[in-house]
Amino acid sequence: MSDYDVTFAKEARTVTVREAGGGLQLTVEGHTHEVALIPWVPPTHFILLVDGSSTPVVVMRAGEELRVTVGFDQHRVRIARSVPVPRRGAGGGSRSSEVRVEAPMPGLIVAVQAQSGATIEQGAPVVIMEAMKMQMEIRAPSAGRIRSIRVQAGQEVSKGQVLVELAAETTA
Amino acid sequence: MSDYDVTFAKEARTVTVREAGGGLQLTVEGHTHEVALIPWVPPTHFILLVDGSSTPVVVMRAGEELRVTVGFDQHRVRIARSVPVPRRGAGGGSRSSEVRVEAPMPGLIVAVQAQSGATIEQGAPVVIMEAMKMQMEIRAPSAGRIRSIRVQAGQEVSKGQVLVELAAETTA
Amino acid sequence: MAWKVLIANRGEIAVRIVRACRDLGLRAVGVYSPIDRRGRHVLLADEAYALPGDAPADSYLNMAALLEIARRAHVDAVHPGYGFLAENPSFAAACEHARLTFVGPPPSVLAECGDKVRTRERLAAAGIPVLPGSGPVTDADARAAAERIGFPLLIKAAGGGGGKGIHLVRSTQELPSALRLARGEARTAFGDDRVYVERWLAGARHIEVQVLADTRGHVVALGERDCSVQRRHQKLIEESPAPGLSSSMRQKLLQAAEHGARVLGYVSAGTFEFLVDGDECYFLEVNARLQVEHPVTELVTGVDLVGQQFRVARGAELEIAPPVPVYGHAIECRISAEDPHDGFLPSTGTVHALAEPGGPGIRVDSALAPGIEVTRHYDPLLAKVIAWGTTRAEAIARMKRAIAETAVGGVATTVPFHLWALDDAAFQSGAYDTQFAGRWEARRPRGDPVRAVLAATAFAHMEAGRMRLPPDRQNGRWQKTAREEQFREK
Amino acid sequence: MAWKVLIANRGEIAVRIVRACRDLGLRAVGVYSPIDRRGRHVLLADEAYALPGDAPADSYLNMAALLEIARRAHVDAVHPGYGFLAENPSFAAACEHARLTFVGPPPSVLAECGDKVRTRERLAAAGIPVLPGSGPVTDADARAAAERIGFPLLIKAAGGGGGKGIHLVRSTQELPSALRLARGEARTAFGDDRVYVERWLAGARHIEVQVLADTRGHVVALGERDCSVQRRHQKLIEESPAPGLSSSMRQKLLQAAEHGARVLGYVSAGTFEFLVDGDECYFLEVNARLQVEHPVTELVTGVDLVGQQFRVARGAELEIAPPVPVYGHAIECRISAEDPHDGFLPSTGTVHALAEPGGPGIRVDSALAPGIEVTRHYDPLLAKVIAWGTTRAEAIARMKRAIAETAVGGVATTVPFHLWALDDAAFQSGAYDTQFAGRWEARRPRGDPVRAVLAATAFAHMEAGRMRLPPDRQNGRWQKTAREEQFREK
Repeated sequence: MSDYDVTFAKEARTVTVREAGGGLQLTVEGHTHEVALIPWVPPTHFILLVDGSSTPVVVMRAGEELRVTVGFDQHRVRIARSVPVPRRGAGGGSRSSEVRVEAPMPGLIVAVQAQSGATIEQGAPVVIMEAMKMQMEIRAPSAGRIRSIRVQAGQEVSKGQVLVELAAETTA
Repeated sequence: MSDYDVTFAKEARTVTVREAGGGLQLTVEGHTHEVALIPWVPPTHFILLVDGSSTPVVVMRAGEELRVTVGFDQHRVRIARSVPVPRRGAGGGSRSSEVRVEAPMPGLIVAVQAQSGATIEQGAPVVIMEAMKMQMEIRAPSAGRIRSIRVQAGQEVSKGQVLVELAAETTA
Repeated sequence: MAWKVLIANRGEIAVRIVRACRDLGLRAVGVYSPIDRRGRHVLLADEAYALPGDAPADSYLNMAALLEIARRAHVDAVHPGYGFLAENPSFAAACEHARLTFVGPPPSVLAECGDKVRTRERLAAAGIPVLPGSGPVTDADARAAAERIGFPLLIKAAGGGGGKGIHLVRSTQELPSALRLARGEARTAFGDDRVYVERWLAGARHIEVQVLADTRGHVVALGERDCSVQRRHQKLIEESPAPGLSSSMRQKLLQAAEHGARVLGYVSAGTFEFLVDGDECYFLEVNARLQVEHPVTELVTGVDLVGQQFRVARGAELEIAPPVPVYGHAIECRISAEDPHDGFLPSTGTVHALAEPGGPGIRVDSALAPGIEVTRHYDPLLAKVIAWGTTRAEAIARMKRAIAETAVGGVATTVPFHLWALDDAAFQSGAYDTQFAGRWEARRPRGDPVRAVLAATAFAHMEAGRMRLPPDRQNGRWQKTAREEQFREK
Repeated sequence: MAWKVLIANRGEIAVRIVRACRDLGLRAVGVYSPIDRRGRHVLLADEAYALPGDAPADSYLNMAALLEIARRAHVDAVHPGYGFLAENPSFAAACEHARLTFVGPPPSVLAECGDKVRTRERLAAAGIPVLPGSGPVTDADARAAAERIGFPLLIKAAGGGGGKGIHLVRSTQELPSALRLARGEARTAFGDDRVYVERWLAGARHIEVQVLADTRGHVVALGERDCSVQRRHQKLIEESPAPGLSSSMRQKLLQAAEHGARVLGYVSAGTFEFLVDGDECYFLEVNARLQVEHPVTELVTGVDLVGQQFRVARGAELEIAPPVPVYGHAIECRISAEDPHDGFLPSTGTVHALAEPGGPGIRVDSALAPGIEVTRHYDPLLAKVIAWGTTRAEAIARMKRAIAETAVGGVATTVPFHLWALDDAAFQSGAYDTQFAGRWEARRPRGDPVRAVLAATAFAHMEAGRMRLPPDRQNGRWQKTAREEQFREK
């Protein structure tokens, strides 16, 4: 028997898992379900059986989060084994005035438009990226001074990679 | 560089293999070909590239034989590394008067019709097998005396498994 | 609440019926034997329940277990597919008794069509020509019946179709073992070992007519199918329209089928089988079920036959009326786990990987998925490839292309037979009959044997090189190396 | 000797053209960049040759390398597919110069259609309504052109289509970055950074007409397609016939397209694009190539468009004449490597495994195979699912079923968007326009969140249990455990 802390839609619940026969018994909010997660198309697609009823689901890990797609809905779920973990707001207000501008997709850096040390406005383009024949301007999320530029034109970056560090003008 | 003795359609040839770049150079009967065998649908289906030209092939191992299907033709090929192996006729006339009746397919033994010690005619049914809703009588390949019955009704057998041993009436 | 349908079958036909349920907004309930638990029909169904054993008698012929699942899952209807219990009047009656709608003909019609001799007599009385045959016979009666009817003749299972339990008999001596095998197969396939005897015409064409009938007296014939490409009475290729059939013969067959369906009070989808021998045609029997080859009719008529079965089962009127127009030409090739290079004997094993065709004009009805087991317990049919073209030549060209794209990794299939047949001049001309498939044995090789030598040598060389890798499951070895290849060479 | 065709493309369209070659008895020669070497188009081609690099400029835009391969392989003709060099008059001219038949319009027609302003003027002069727009503009001229034409407007690439290099501009301030991005994309996609400006009508429908024309002056329109479901000017869903289009508007569009094709001296397959706004329609441009969405036209007309392209290229007459009858309804959903839950941004990675749909009414045109890499270099389109039904409702029902059966293991795709769109009341009613896809962001959740919690917990629990297994490649882990699951549980 194992307990998991499951945080979903900003609410934490405890889910108890028991292994029974070929499947799992999951108890959440007082209800117990017979559950099986059958690999369908690895590594991401499963058939979820809940009390005999079947639903295709997609589960992908994105850092500490699981992204679970059921039908066309995607749910972001944080999950940890019984020992409570400190809650971190999902992308919520860091107190630091340092802002990291990350690549929203994997791709190629076409051009870097920001200059180190320069002061820029919120929304100013800092980098142009390209992937799959689509180009995209990555813009400054807030006004501030460019602390460092971490990429150069012609470089490949992965999704989430830090492109530019910005000392934001704190308005707080 | 490796040499292989390749026996095909009762004729033995030597094929020389050289590894070159990403592919292979095969020399047979004085002609050298650039060859690659690209896995297509494992474990049996490949794309054979010969001098840039592409053909789907199916290669299956059946005992010491490779069964190579190109288009609708199947070729049975025996192959061994340079050290010559003693030739064995493909199913050809054993001199022994002992005949082993083998299962021609995997399946279930439905009934055994031969009796140990009995003398039977050529073509007499010895066993009835079933697979995929098809039943089949396995018949004696020659007249003789049943030496031993190696299966019983209700038993599963694999392809090639010995069902009955027969002391054949040698007509030679 | 959506109607809930128990699909009392497995394999590609269970997948087909799940798809029909989805298209109509019905809820699909699957069943599975232990070995089928990862089957495509199980993964696609809305709910799925286990059956106790693998043998047909324990699983898809297990009426008690099926009815118990129907009760537990609160289903409204049962679709039997083809084979197994599809033509079993007791099962249909048991469904009715349990207040479940049986998606097929009513028990009385199943009983009537199951009594082949009675059906033949009724249709003969209605003016439709028939071949001489017997009713269900004991082994003792079979000889007299055979001598009255004449050789060659067929022993056929009374309890179902699909080529199971059919054996050709050319002389009195062959009779006992044919009876024995036919009864054995019929028992396994349909749980019913009754057989009967029927005259056989070598060199005739096997042509059948698809009919649909509703409970309100509407009957419609949806064109014919030529199913003459058979091996061991198992159909391998079917097409519609039948090539080279005169329009007068076509009309005669369609009218005979519509007339016959009315005479029998037929309801749901069914097939009237005929032998066509020159200018003569003979009614053989009614297949009182959806058939394997129904997609060729769907492709040329645009009608969803399973959808219409559900309509009829709910008491609604058919949405179509005769004459049904036919567009273009459709051909089906059955991909079965039988090795054409080894006497078409069953091939079993694990399907490691697969390639299925696609593109213009191609429909695939398949139960294949990586990892499934092909076992001796069930029919060897794995998938059907169906090609449509504006002309027969276009349909054949597309089918050739599609079959060349079809690969089942780890199990021998009928693919090489289809490559040969589609390329054969007699097939291409349309002038073929039920003897056609026998010519496979006498085929001449086409390929270049040097390629086989090169492929074998490259294979042996690669295999020798791989031996240095950590040992793996015998069957999994190539799968593993294939994947490593992909990663390594990037 | 069979004609030999170089297919100067990749992905699903290269597979489509290989299939056309097979169907017509032509020999297909593929090309591949290093990362595409295990691509489905490579495995299916009769011959395949390597291109020097992955970037489009080094591979599928690399004229010198392509012409050199054509020479070495002794090909007779070149089919460019769509995108890349398909609409590049210099490439078509270079093929002609090398005595290769270019399967597409002649260079003069490509040049004409590439000059969007000239085309628009010629068609306006022929009585066809057009939207205001500019010719190719420098950055300096663009502002004046924009102010003359009015906002909102589109910046569009002059050198090709397919939604590449199109940016919506609502005000003067947005102009500079839109110009920059559009030129950058156009350079990568077509090797040509010319752009022009065109008025944009929000809330209109994007309707296009497929035409075929031969070298003997025959022109035929093959019905229309509604392509209004777009996101970032990339089409996501296309269908034919266009729902809710009055028959008078349909006639008007078909006639305008046939008339326009005659005016331009058009040859081969091409598409005339229109915006339809209430009772008004405006010609936009000619797409002088085979289009991604050509299968919907093939399914409702039965015509093999690629086959007809080859016929025309060989100088033969079209086999069809207007009016072309249309049977039933067809819809296409594009399965692209874009994550609808992440702003439709590109998703890259390895396709570990996949499930493709099948069954009644479903055609799949796919470049997917286990082990292929989805990279940033090329278009995100992986596969197309095309559904046919006798009615639009039947086609939608079948498409919903097929999309639910579609899974690409390891890469995020547009599948969830399609599940939403096909279930949306506005889509189902047919009353949708180019704004439709924007409503995805505002959708309301449908599913049961408890299932997500249960799935996540079961996943985490299984993952924790698996950690005891020997470590494997990060990406391969689930693939491995999935396979072990299958073996273990038998």
